[in-house]
Amino acid sequence: MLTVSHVMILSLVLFGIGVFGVLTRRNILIVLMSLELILNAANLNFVAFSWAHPGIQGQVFALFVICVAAGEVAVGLAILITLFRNRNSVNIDEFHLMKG
Amino acid sequence: MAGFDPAVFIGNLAWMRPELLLAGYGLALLLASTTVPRTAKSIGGWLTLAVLAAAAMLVTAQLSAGPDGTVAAIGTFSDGSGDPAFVVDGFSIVFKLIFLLGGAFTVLMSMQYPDTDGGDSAEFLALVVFSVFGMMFLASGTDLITIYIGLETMALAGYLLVGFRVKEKRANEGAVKYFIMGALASGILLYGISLVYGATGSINLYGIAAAVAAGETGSASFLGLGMLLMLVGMGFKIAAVPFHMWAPDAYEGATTPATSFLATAAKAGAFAMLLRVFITALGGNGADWASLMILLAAASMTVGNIAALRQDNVKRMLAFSSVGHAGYVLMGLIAVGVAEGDAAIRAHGLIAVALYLFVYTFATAGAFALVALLRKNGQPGEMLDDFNGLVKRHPVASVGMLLFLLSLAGIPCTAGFIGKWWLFGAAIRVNLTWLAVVAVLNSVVSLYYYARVMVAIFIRDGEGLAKVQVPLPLSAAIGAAGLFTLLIGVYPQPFIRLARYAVLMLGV
Amino acid sequence: MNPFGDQLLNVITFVPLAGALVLLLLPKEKNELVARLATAFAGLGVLVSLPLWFAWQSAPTDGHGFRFVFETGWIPSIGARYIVGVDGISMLLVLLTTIMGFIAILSSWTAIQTRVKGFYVFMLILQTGMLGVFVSLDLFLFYIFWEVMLVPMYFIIGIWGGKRKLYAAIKFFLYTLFGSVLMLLGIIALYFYHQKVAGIFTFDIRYLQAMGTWAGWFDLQCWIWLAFFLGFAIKVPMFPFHTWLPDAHVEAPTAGSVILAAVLLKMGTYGFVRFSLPMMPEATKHYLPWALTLCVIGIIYGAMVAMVQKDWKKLVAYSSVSHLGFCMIGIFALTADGITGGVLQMLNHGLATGALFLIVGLVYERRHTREISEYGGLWKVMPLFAVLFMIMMLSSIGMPGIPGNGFIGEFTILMGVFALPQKFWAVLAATGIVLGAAYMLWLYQRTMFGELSNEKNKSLKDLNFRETATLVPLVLLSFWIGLYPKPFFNILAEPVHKLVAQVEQTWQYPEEVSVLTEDNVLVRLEDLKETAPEEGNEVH
Amino acid sequence: MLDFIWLIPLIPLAGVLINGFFGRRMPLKVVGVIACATVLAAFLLSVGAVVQLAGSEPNADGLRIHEVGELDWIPLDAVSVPWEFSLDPLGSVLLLVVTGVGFLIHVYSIGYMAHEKDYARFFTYLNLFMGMMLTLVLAGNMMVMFVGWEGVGLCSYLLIGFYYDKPFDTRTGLTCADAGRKAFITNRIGDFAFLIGVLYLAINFGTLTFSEISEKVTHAGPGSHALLVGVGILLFLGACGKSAQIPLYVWLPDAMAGPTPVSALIHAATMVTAGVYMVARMSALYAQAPEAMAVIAAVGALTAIFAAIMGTAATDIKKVLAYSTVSQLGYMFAALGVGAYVAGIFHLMTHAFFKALLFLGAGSVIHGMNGEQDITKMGGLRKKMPRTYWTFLVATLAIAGIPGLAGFFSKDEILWGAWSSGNKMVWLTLAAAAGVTAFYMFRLVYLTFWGRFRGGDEAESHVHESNNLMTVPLMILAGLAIVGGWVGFPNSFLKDAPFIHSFHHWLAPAIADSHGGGHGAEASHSAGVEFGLMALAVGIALCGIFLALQIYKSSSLPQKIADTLGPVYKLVRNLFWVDELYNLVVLRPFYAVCRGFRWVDIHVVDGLVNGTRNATLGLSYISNLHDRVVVDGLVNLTGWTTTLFHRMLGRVQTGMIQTYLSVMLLGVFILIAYYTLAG
Repeated sequence: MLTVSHVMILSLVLFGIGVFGVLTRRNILIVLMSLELILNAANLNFVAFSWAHPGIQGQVFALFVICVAAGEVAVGLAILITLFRNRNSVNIDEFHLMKG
Repeated sequence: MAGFDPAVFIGNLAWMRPELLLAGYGLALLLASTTVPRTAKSIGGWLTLAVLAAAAMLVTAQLSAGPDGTVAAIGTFSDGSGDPAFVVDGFSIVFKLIFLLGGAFTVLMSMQYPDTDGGDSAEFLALVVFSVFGMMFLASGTDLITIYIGLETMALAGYLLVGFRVKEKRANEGAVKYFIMGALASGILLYGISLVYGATGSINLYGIAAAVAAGETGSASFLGLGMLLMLVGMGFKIAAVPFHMWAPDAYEGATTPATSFLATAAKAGAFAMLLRVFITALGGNGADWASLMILLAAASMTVGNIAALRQDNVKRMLAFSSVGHAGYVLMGLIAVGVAEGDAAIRAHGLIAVALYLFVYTFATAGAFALVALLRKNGQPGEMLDDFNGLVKRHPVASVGMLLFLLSLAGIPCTAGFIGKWWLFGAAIRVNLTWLAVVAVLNSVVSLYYYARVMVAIFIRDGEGLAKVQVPLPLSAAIGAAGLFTLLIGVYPQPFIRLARYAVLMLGV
Repeated sequence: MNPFGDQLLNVITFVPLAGALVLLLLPKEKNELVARLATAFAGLGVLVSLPLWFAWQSAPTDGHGFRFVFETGWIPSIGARYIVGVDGISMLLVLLTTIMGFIAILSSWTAIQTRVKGFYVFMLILQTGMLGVFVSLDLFLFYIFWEVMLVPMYFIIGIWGGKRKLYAAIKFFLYTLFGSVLMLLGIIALYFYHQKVAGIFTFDIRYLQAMGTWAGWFDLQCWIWLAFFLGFAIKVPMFPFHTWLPDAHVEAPTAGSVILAAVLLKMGTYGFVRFSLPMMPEATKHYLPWALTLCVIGIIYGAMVAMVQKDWKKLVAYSSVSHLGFCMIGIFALTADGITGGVLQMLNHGLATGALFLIVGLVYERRHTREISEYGGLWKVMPLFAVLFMIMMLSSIGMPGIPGNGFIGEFTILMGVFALPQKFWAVLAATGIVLGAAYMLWLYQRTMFGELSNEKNKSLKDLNFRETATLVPLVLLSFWIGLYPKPFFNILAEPVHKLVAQVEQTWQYPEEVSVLTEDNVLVRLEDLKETAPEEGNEVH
Repeated sequence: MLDFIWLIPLIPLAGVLINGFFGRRMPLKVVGVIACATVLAAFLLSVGAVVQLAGSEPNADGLRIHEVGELDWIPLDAVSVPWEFSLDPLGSVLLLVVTGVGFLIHVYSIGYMAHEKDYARFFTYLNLFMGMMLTLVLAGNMMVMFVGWEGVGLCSYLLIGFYYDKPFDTRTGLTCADAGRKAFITNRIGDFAFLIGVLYLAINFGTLTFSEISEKVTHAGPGSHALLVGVGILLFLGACGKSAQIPLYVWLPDAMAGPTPVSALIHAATMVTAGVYMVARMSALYAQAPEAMAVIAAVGALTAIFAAIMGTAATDIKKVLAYSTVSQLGYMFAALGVGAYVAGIFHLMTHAFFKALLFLGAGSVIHGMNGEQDITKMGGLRKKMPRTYWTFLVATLAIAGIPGLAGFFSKDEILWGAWSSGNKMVWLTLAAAAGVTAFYMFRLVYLTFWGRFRGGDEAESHVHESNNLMTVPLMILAGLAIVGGWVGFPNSFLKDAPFIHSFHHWLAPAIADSHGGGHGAEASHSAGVEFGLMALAVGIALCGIFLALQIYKSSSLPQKIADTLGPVYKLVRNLFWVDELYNLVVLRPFYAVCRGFRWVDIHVVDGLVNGTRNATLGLSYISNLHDRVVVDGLVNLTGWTTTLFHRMLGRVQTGMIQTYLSVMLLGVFILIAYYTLAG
């Protein structure tokens, strides 16, 4: 029987993979994808908890998150494009003009 | 679904007048940016200013809509379970005024950049307006969905503002850093929200509070972890150590008006969210989160101020200083959390936060206005050396800068002192004397680097640097910021009264 | 006698500020005009402060021993009020401030050649700040003045100072700020504790002093006392918090040094007299041995370090450390004589050391060096200068009769300290008299006596009229205090005896009147709730 | 006139103002006349006051005293000190001596200083000195006295350093200015003790007025005996400084750097006797503190002999006289110490006459020799300067104690006082000192006035007698040196003469009796002993004279004796190395400590401050360079972690943003850890 706990473990794994991806990937596109994973991990939680609790708040929240995530990716890609135009690279470790 | 009544809905919308105004205006700006001829755009800034002023008036009107015309009225939008999802209370009104103020300064400054590196100023203004719009939901939202949407609205506009100079490498880079880290932070925040939801079964702040009070929190560790992750997400937004590392780079990369916007309005927005969520929803667990915030506060003050000591780039320096200031402001929130039973102290803490954000907005926006002032011919004027001998080149602006720096350092006769007095008082009242000591020692440290700017302006010789011409919008910004900084320093009473409305959040 | 009525102190305090504003309007090329106008305003400051002295006896007190009290609301939300008033102690310090401020400005006519307007503006702002410190009867107001004058002083050192001006200026600023902010925490703690017990939020010093009679807050009192101590001791400066002083003095322009020595340092001692002693008598007594030890170390140590200085100004600066140790030990004797002597010595030190810095400034202006070894035999070329220097030096080393003011102070202090059961405090303090003579006479000998061997010194001009005019008032005042100090003793008797009674916790405070109306109290949540909207107002 | 005694010090001070402000613009003569006139006026007023005092009714204690003091000066809680002046017999003696001798020296100075550039400055100082000295003498309480006390010290400082740009002593490398400072500081050390004593008095008796102190200490009771002894010794230490007693005598020989009239006035006749005067003033206190008196007697006697011995080897004419002064002051203190107050004051007076005469004579010699002070370069001046010679000889005979002259009477009275009070050791020391005194004085006379001139022909031709302005005062003083002692004619002779012992009768009421010293009480039953002792003393003196004449008659004998004595001579010649000892034991360590403190101040006290600053800046430096240190470290750390992952996953990736993210995550973990551990 699938319980909330199982879903939670799945979401935690997803979250972990997402964070790990953000931390280790060179390519910003993949970093963006990892970020999506994190959001989806949260979504998974919302939906799962929505089972356990009365009301549909969790599911509604998940829907909102999906929308926002789309917006976020759009913005992210926009920024990425400007960067790529100037630097001809999407490798995250090449951007360290500013430091200190 | 408690039945949808269009009349009630429209009636409720009346409470959203300022938000609606901004949203409508923002959209109009976007449209205009593609259709209106370029020559007419020069009035865009002033128009935006007028709209922001109108929004502020609408917000203030809500304030005086109370039964006896003195205290804020409260309107709520209830969600399905009957708890409000959007409230208009004293707290939200005070913070909205701060956002609008920060936005107005940004607009004033952006008019110094009529070309904004060839970009379209109308888009810039639209982004500012949208971001402010998002913040307003942060201040008013009492439902985590509302808050999350508000946050993302604010943040997405913010990412774009940082990266607005699309041809500038540093801007691109800052935007990417800000975006990736911001996205991660909101992901973490979201995950935290989901855990809290799991623990309490509610995404409404009042619902969560009720569940916590009733002990129906399922696994307490869920709640704790969720709370912690939410704190991390919000800590990122206020740029508290150790989640501050984006701030210097984003501040440096962005155009100065955008930087000012991030440092003032965006920070205030994040604080509004922090206060609202933690006090309203998790007020019962005050001691828990306060103990975490104490760590953040002490670390922010110390790291922020110490890192700022040797910065030669004034924008970066102010970025680190803003990290330190976030630490100071946290003290007010900590006092609210620690003093669970004592209403007077909780009120003190809230007033302190609200007042300080006012004070800080004036001083920081003013300081960035000076940085914007020194930019000319496309050359950034943000290095310390660019300030050399400014007093000879423009005495009034120099005195203004002096006031802002002193205010940031918390020297009396400027607004900063009044703000610090409230914050330190809050810490002392809850017996966190050591934190107050850390704070005051940091304010001494901070004076060291503020003094470096003063030295550059007043003591060093600015041979070879041209006289500064101040365009009208900038002089308005500097003048207003300077005036208020001095005024609050000498006669703070009206502003304390204003900040006092923030306390109404507790009363609901 | 007093044309200003209860506005007198406001007029005194803000005349310099008004002068600064007027100066700001002048074109900056007109250096001469700026200097003269600034001097005129400072002179006006002296004139308007004279009613303090002449109308003193006839002025009514407010029941707490303060005269010329003016009060009005200010920040009701925190209970801070704008209250100014003086008792004998602060009245004398106000007069000292106006006079020394005038002299400092007068002495700068030729010394300051660059950015003249800014200099006088800062001097006048500084003047207002210092006066504000002495006249404030509201702790919040006091603190604002206390810190705000750091800024003009910082710039006076930083812009018009010597070679290491930046270092000295920032050191001065940070060091004193360090003490001040900790004191601020003390003030906050004191304020809230007072509210907790008395139920009213107030910064009114007259009410806060009544805390001295409260029992049961000894531990808190000690902490607050230490916070205040740090703030004041750094300002005084007491050993070992004195190291900012030599740097600041040496690098500051003459006028800055004069003001620093004559007035700024007095703010620290004044703070002890006005706050630490009456508000926290138990803690004062608790820490007394330590405080006295620091005073004695300061006296001897300051003098011995002064002994081997090669820099004229630094020598005088260290002598200040020693002399201020004397003031402080008098105050910490907690006897009427000791405190009277301490306050009197504050004036004397202001006159004498102020004059000594003027004197250094006068030769520095001529020779642009402060190295003692560069001088020698100046008596030959500058006899008038030498005589005035001699008189003020004698004042500084406590010569009785000529002019004798230093002696009056030292003797009074020693008398007060000697009343302590442990006689060794007085004996150790009195060694300062011998040491003081040693380094001062040596300085005098090395600069004024000896052969006029340095070629550059042979063409030095004696003082002109303006320069003489800066020193002569100080000489005359010194003789007055030295030969007939009775008026000063009379003025000091009342506040000092009150203070002693406060420290003994036998002082009867007048019945407290609630000066705060309901509205003035910080925030009462209940009030807010009451006026909060009804349920029906919610929109659904 | 008694009510106006406060005017007496003020008159010379008026002279200070006139000469001080306008002196440089006035003709020299006017300056001198003003200076002398003020002193003369003070003298006449003093005479008038003393005559009136003598005619006034004595009070219950038989004391004629007049006190003036209405004006409050230092009104303290513990003690209120008014500006208070008083005149009693003790003060009147000093008053007349100071104004009288002072006037003569002023007149002399007009001649002596005629060629000086800073003529006005000199007379300003001199008048200031007179004002201060008279304040000291007429003071009605200790504080007013202290004003004069310090004031004369200041004038002494200024006058010693009058030739401030000249070197003075080649042996020690002292300049005139150094000498002045040395005098002042040494005095201050004494004053330090004095002040402590005054504080004790004030705290315990609540008054500083002399008459009231006398009253109170007399009735103080045995409980305060220790206090009184302590105070007595402290006050005496003050006197030691002022009156150049062991251990604080070192300044007086160097004080000879000043112009000679100054040495005569200040360092012989008046100021240096202030200590004696003060101790006599406090006789009531010392009467209750015999231990303190014993100390005084011992110190006085020791000083008398030591200084006399040092005088035998000095070659500077003024230094010989300076040691002589120290020695004679020792006599006075010894007299006070054995309770023979009257004798002490008597000697003070006679000493003022003959020592002033000696100094003025020496000044005349120096003037005649055009500034030469070394007696080894003099000789045979008898013929060239007859007036100087004869007056000098009179003074020498007086100081040597030849019967009939002033010094004989006073010295004899002291010796008798010492003997009759049972202090035989004191007597012995003083008698020996008398012999040494006679020896060095005649050595001086011989080397200066007799024999052949040793300064070369060139110098000899310039030697001349001084003018009348200088010699007339000499002659007047010589007269005083002869007759001045007759007011103290011992009872034992001529029992019925009217002037017999009048000095004693005049002074006695002002002195509190302890042992009843002096001749009056016991003279009748021990006349025989007294005569014997007197003869013995005269004999010792004559031996000294004879020895001096014998030794210095030959030109080689002195050198031979010096060679024979070897180390002893060297010891005396170098003044027992006391200055060097003080230098080594006190001054050098003191300066070393001072320098040490300066080092500490810069490096430790301030070092802590700067250290904090540097540490903070350093911290910022670290965080500033966090790309190199912190971030790089984190990069490496991330690199290391990712390498770890790489091993697992076969991929390595890192970047700057990710460093930031790592920090952020690290923060999250820390928070979680803290939350779980603390919560």
